[in-house]
This record gives sequence, C-alpha cells and structure tokens, in this order.
Amino acid sequence: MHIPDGFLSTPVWATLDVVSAPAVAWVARRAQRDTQDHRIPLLGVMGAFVFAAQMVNFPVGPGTSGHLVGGALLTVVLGPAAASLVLTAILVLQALIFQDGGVLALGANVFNMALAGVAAAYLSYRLWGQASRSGAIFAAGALSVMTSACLALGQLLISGVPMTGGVFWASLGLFVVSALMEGAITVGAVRAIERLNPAWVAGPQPASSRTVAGVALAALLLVVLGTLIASVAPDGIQRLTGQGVDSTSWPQRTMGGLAGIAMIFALCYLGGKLKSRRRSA
Amino acid sequence: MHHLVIDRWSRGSSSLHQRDPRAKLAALLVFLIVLSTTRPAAQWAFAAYAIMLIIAVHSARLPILGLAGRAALVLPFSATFALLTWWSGDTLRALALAEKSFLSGMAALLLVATTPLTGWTAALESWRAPRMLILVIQFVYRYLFVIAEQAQRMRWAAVCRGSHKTGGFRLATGLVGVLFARSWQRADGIYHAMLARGFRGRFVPAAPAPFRAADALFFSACLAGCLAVRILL
Amino acid sequence: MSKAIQIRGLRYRYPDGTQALNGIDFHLDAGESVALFGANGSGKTTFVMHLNGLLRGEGSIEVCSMPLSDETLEQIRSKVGVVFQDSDEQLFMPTVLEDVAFGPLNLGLSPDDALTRARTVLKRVGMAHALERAPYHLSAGEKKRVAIAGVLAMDPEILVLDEPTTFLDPPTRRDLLTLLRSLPQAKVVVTHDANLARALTTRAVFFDQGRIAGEGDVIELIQRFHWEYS
Amino acid sequence: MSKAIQIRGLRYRYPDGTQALNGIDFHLDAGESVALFGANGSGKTTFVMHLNGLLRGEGSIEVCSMPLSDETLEQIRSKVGVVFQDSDEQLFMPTVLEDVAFGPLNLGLSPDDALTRARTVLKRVGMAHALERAPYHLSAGEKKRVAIAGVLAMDPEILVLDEPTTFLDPPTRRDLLTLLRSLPQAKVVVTHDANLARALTTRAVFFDQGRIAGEGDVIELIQRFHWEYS
Ligand SMILES: Nc1ncnc2c1ncn2[C@@H]1O[C@H](COP(=O)(O)OP(=O)(O)OP(=O)(O)O)[C@@H](O)[C@H]1O
Ligand SMILES: Nc1ncnc2c1ncn2[C@@H]1O[C@H](COP(=O)(O)OP(=O)(O)OP(=O)(O)O)[C@@H](O)[C@H]1O
Ligand SMILES: [Mg+2]
Ligand SMILES: [Mg+2]
Repeated sequence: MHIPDGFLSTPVWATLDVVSAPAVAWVARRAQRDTQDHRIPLLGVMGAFVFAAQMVNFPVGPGTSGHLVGGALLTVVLGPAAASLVLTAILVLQALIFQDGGVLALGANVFNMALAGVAAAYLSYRLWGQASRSGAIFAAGALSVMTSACLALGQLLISGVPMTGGVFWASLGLFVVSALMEGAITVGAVRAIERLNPAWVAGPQPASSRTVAGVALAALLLVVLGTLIASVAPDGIQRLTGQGVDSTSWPQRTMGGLAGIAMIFALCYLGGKLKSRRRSA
Repeated sequence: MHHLVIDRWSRGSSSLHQRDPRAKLAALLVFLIVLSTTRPAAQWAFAAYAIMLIIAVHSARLPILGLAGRAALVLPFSATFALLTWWSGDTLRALALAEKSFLSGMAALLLVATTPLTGWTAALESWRAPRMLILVIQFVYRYLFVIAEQAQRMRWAAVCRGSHKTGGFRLATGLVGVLFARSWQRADGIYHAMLARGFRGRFVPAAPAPFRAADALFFSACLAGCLAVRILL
Repeated sequence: MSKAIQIRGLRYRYPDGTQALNGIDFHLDAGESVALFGANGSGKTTFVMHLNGLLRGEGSIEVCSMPLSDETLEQIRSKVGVVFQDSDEQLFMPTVLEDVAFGPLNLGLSPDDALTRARTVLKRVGMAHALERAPYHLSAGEKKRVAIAGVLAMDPEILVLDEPTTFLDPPTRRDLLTLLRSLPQAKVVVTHDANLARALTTRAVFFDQGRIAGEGDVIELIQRFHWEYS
Repeated sequence: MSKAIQIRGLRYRYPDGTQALNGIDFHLDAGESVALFGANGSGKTTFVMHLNGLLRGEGSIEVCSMPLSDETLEQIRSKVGVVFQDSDEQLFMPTVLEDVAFGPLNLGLSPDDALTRARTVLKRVGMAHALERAPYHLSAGEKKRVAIAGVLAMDPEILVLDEPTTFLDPPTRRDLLTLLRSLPQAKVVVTHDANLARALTTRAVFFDQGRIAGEGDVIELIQRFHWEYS
C-alpha cells in the first residue's frame, strides 16, 4: 500500500522521513560494501524486473488473482541491504513518475516496504530457512507484506484518518489474504528461478544466529502490532464504533502513538542485546 | 507507456524547463510542506495552490489536462478515504484529503515533466543522497521499458496459445522465472560492457551545471508565494 | 479464392501517442504467402500484432471470413499462429515438451493427446531429441524451431513470422527455409532479408510510417525500394 | 608486419561445464580485418569476450605485443573496443552524450575533454543531433551507431563487432557499412552474413565447436563451408 501525500499528519511523515533518510544511507553503504561491483547494473536491472514481474497475473484460488510484490523475492536473491536499496529506488521512481505514493510520504513508504518489509522477509528467511526452505520463503513473503500493510494502516490511523471498525477489520482481512498470496507467489517464483539456475538463489545463512533473528523478528512484529494498537488505543474504541474524531487532539495522539512504538522497539532491542551478549559470554 | 510521455515533456525548452533542478526540487518540497500543513477549513488556500500550479504548467507549455489526468491516478485511493471521512461526518476534511493528494501528485508530476531524470537525480546527489541509490534509480529507469516489454511479449505469447484456459499458477511462475533469468543475463552483459569501457568500480561524474541568479529568484518567488498563501488565506 | 485475411482502414496509436498504423488495407488469400518490408519502426510488428487481436486498433479485420471481435477472438487466435521475433519471449515453460504441449492443452485436448501432438510436431521441426531440455539453454536456431513447433501444435491456418531468421547461421536458415516451404499454411513473413522473402513469398507489401507505400511482386518491390544491400 | 592480436591454445569452460573454446590459435595483423564465421553455439561470442579480457580462459593472449594479464588488462581494454550484439546492454547511461563520454572519463580525461571527444565521435557516426536523448528512445539503427560511438570514443586500435547488422533495415545496414569501412582500425567481425563479411574483410576464420575448422580468403571460405543460403 503506497501512501500518497495529504494523508499523513505532519509529525508522522516528518518523523518517518527523518528516520528513513539515514537508514537508507546506511543500507546503501552496506550494499556497496558487500557488493562486488558487477552488482551495480544487477541491482538496477532487478528493480526493472520487479516492476515488470508485477504485471504478471497469478491466479490464486477460484476467481481471484494477485501479483508479485517482490520485496521478499529480492531479499532472498540479493540479500537484505541490496533488496532495501532496490526497493527504495523503485519507491522514488513510483512517487515522482508514476504518482504511486507521495513525496513527503516517501519516508513512510520506504520505512514500511523497503526497511521493515525487507527486515521481516530477511529475518523469517534466516530464522526458518534451515528447517524448511519453502516454509521460510512463504513466511518471508507473507510477513513482509503483512508488516508493510499494517504499518501503513497504523500510520494512517495515527494521522487521524478516520476509519470505522468494519473498514478496519476488512482491511486487516484483505492484508491477510494478500500476504498469503505473496507468500505463495514468492515460493513459486523462487522455485522457478532455482529450476533454471540454482546458483541465483542464495541459501539462508547458517543457523548460528537464529536466536538473534528470532528476537529481532519478534521485536519487529511487536512494533507492527504496537503501531496498530497505539493507533487504535487512545480513543480507538470510539473510532471503532464509528463515531467522529476529535480533531483537536491529533498531535497528542500522534506523539503518544510514536512514543509507544519507540518504547516497544527499545525494549525489544535491549532484550535482543542482552540475550546475544549472554550467548557470546 | 506513461513514463515515455513524461520523458518527452521533460525535454521541453520553456523557462521552467531551464531552471536548475535543485531550485525546482526545493520549490517542490516547499510547496508540498505548505500544502500538507494547510488546515482543511482554508479552502481558499487550496484554490490558490491550484492556481499557482496552473500558472506553472502554463509557463512550462505543458497540456494541463494531460497532467491533471495523470495526477488523478491517486484519486481512487484518496476518494476511498475521502468517502470514509465524509461518512464519519467531516465533510471539510474529506474534501481537503482529496485536494491535498491530488495537488501533491500534480506538483510532483510538474517537477518530472520539466526536469529530465538526469537532472533531478543530479540534484538529489548534490544533496548527499547515496550515490549507490542514484545509480540504481538510473538503471531501474533505463531498463524498465526494456524488461516490461519483454514481459508483455511473453504474456502475449501465452495468450496466443490460449493461456486464459489453463494459464494457471505454474504458467505465471514459469514466466517470472524466465523473465528473471533474462534480466540476470542482461545485467551480466551490461557489466561486461562497462568493463570494456574502462569501468573500475567507480562512476566518474560529469560536471554539474552552475546555479544561476534566475534559479535563486525562481525559488524565492515560489517560497514567497507559498508562504503568503499559507499565512494570508 | 476465399480470403484468409481482409483488413480495411486499420489505425493504431500506442498509449503514449505514437501513431504506429495510419490506415492500412491488406488482404491475404487462402494458402498465399506475403512478405512485409519496411524500415525500422515503420509499423510491421505493430501490424502483425493485430492479426490475432493482441492489439486492437480502429478499422475492420476479418480472418477466415470472421470479423474480429470479442466473441471470435479465441477462434481467431487458434487460426492465426504468430512466431515472434525473439524466441526467448515465446518460450515460457520449463521444458521443451511442456512448452509445445501448452497450446494443445488449452485447445481442450486431453493431456495424453496434447503430449502426443507436441511430440509429433517436435519431430517435424527436427527437435525430437530435446524434449526434456530447458528452452532457456538451447541455441538460437533450436529455440526458433521450438517456437515454431509451439505455434504449429495449435494447428493454425495462417502462420505469421516476425523476422524468423535473425541470429541463425546459414545452414540453420536453410533448414528453416525448407521447413517453412514444406508447411501448407498461408504465411505472412516480416523480414529485412530480401533473399528470404524471394524464397518464401511471391507477393510483398512495403510499409512506410504506418502506411502501405507499395505492393506487388516481391522481386519488383525489392528493386523499386532498393531493399537489398550487398 | 606487427601483430595486433596473437592467441595460442585458448580454452574456456563456462562455470556450468560447457566447454565453449577448445584450443584456438588466432592472429590479427595491424590494420587487418577478419571475419569470424561459425554455427550457432560454436563459440564466436565466447572467443570475442576474451579479446579484451572480459572472460579469462587458459592459453596465451597477446594484444599489441602485450601479454594479457591483470597488469595489462586496463591498457588492453582501451585498445580493443567491442561492440556487442545487443545495443541495449551496451548503452546503459541516461543520455547519449553521457554514455559516449563514459569511456573517456574512465580513461582519466577531464570531464570537459571527455565531453568534447564524445561530441566529435557522435558527429562522426552521424548522431550529433541526439546528444541529450535517452538511448531507449532511439531506433535500432541509431542505438547501434551510438554503441559504436561509445567504443570509438575509447580510441581503440582494434574494433570487434559481434553481429553488427541484426535487426537493421537495408538502408541502415548500408549506412553502417559505409561508416565501418571509413574507420581505419583493424577489425574482427562476427557475422552470419556473407555479404557483410565480403564487404568488410578479406580474411576469414571458421569456428566449429570451439575449434578453428578453417581459415583463409573470405570468398573461398564461404564457398568451402557453403556459408551462404540464398
Ligand atoms: N510499446 C510501444 N509503445 C509506444 N510506441 C511503440 C511501442 N512499440 C512500438 N512503438 C513505436 O511504434 C512504431 C512502429 O513500431 P514497430 O515495432 O511496429 O516497427 P517495425 O516496423 O516492427 O520495426 P523493426 O523493423 O525495427 O522491427 C515505432 O515508431 C515504434 O517506436
Ligand atoms: N553463460 C553461459 N553459460 C554456459 N554456457 C554458455 C554461456 N554462454 C554460452 N554458452 C554456451 O557456450 C557455447 C558457445 O556459445 P557462444 O555464445 O560463444 O556461441 P556463438 O558462436 O556466439 O553462437 P551464435 O552464433 O548463436 O551467437 C554454446 O554451446 C553455448 O550454449
Ligand atoms: Mg519489428
Ligand atoms: Mg554469438
């Protein structure tokens, strides 16, 4: 879900722009570091490939069809840093040229899809890759889409875009369906690619850091859940029952929500650090 | 192909086309921020923003309807939410939501319709956007058309052989797999071509154009206009 | 003689505004072979994509006396087989046999019948030895043969070939020529190659900027437009 | 006469195990032009990729009396200019001018000098009107000219052309031929087109399954291998 401009309240888009810009810079440095230079054209062409692959219709179940979103596929093929970078490039082009997602909202869209979505895909692949490759790829596809979509929904709610309970649950239902589709499509696509040349798909990293991956994934998912809860909680009951929103209090609500997210993330991060320190000790 | 039209527009020669990409990008950001922080009740301000955009489109000698039609691509999304908002009883807010997303889209389009890709990527780069990101953007854009066309023809080939009957999941994965393989090979070919022309792991940038007084004037005018509307209306 | 294809006033404009076809009148008799000449970008490929309704422009198109419309589209697609310029774009299934059987399966044949037909056709184009190979790893000439087999397996009445000999070495070209000549179907051959046109067709049509600038005997047309370069 | 290229016992195996080159001996005199013939998949493209070290097989390669090694690689790449079969792979920069200036910039020229040289070369191939255009909007023939310009801008002593005329219409082909003939460099031309070979080169080499199966006068070789199909 690409958020256009005009939907997010100023603190929300501003915060996410401020968060995403250095994150992208860091991702770019990582991608450059663990990339041999033959991958510069590769990354670009893979971006174009994802654009094109999104045109291919996948029939999924009776009467429905979906298309590849591609975040998880790129993560599995290129690794997380390069995948983030490619997705960011795609989002920039979509915002400016294809009117898909806003310019000020670019930080939010990059955060949801290129950073959090890729992180979810990468962590799932790493966590479950040794146990069952297909399962891990499925989870990577599904969780990346679910993460991005829920974050976007939460940001819209925090920004005070009103939504009745019915719409809220319907959106969540829709997200679950598209997440499952993305999982299935990603598995199918990776299999097809492997059939042509197994060397194109990197295996998941060894399992030594599975705990870290597990904690990090849990943290990420908690943040997503936290965003949703924070966006609904303060006067969420009121909103869920479909009553109007008190539009004077939105800055407070926003700040409250963001603070909540930050706290959850900090807790998870600390937990992960402690755990890994104990392991290495 | 939507982006081909924009590409053609961006090679125009109006005074707006000639402004430095940095000035235009900065003006876009000012416009978007001012627009984003305008209260829903200030409906006159939205009218003023629209007029500013129309003047700019006119001075760029671009077809206003063509631009508006393309910016309207955001409307299905924003209309849905505007409807929801209107439902919950906030008519002004609903209206503002649709107006903001449409005007923002229009402004972004105006930038890319008056600035070739190389221009605005160079501007981003001079503002310290990671070089790697800029290169990837340029490559994605360069090969978008080539690979999309390949995908299109593969789909056609499947349609010719009656794919709507059994064209199932397997067909789609097969298509994506082959498309991937071809993209990968193409990337290899491109890399070889770069090596053959002396590439040593670093793109040598060409010299940027100077920032002129006219560019500074243009940006100041945009800034003043936006702020005046925001404060006065 | 009955007309295999009859086209009047065909115009097509790409979504980006390029007017690729600008009023084309064209006809093909049953069993006849016609060459399409024209400069790069003159609209030949665009035209060919209309023959089985992949693109839909203005004007009237009749194939085997059926006007092309949403109802007849499917039937017409099974009558007109198009071999694209680039075989890589045409071969999308993981193995050669599966690829060729794809069309017959869609025509409603049982899996067994479809595979049998695919095998027969592959033998005919001389590719019976490569049934289980991935099309992706074949040589250019082999790919072209498989692409043609995929189209022949649909048992079309009209064969449309868009620059069929690019990238092929002379012996493969000769073999392909022999194969094409032995096929009884009516043919529309898009090519820059005067030799190929002379060998396969008798009549030719010359495209220029989306219009037909000349029409007539192949040899005469090649001379008129200096369409040979040696 | 001094040798521009001297190769002995070149072998190359692709990572997937395909033995594409199987002991090639080859030489090119300064200023000479040679055609490479051979069936699809006989190893011509693979061979050509060795001439400037894009692929590295076993055997000895000397270019302008320098043995090819990691130290000389850069120098050799600036001496041997390869024009690929697919121009889309070769034109990767956002505008024509930038694309052609890419090589000179890498050679260490100042941006101004690089742009000047790019302009000169583009004028020479007749593309001076398209400096600011994006390569993907060009026609096939224009793309090929720009690709050649990009290579000429490196000021190579040897030009290598891999099937330079595919997809080009006859007039564009003729123009390209005139252009290539006017260039003084030594040339290696990979082609399936006997006419092109006769027009550009005097000597030819025939590849067969990664080996050289014949060598000699172009006209004689074409006859010996029946390498013409009309
Ligand atoms: N998808 C597209 N979108 C926009 N314009 C297109 C598209 N495809 C082709 N064109 C344009 O339409 C015109 C006709 O193109 P077409 O491919 O039919 O030419 P052609 O005669 O087949 O040329 P060639 O001999 O090079 O294959 C050209 O000007 C081309 O640039
Ligand atoms: N990237 C690759 N990986 C593995 N095998 C390859 C690769 N590229 C080419 N080959 C194989 O190497 C052999 C030589 O291929 P090459 O492309 O050099 O042939 P060619 O003489 O240029 O053929 P053509 O006339 O069709 O262009 C072929 O058998 C081909 O299948
Ligand atoms: Mg064509
Ligand atoms: Mg080759």
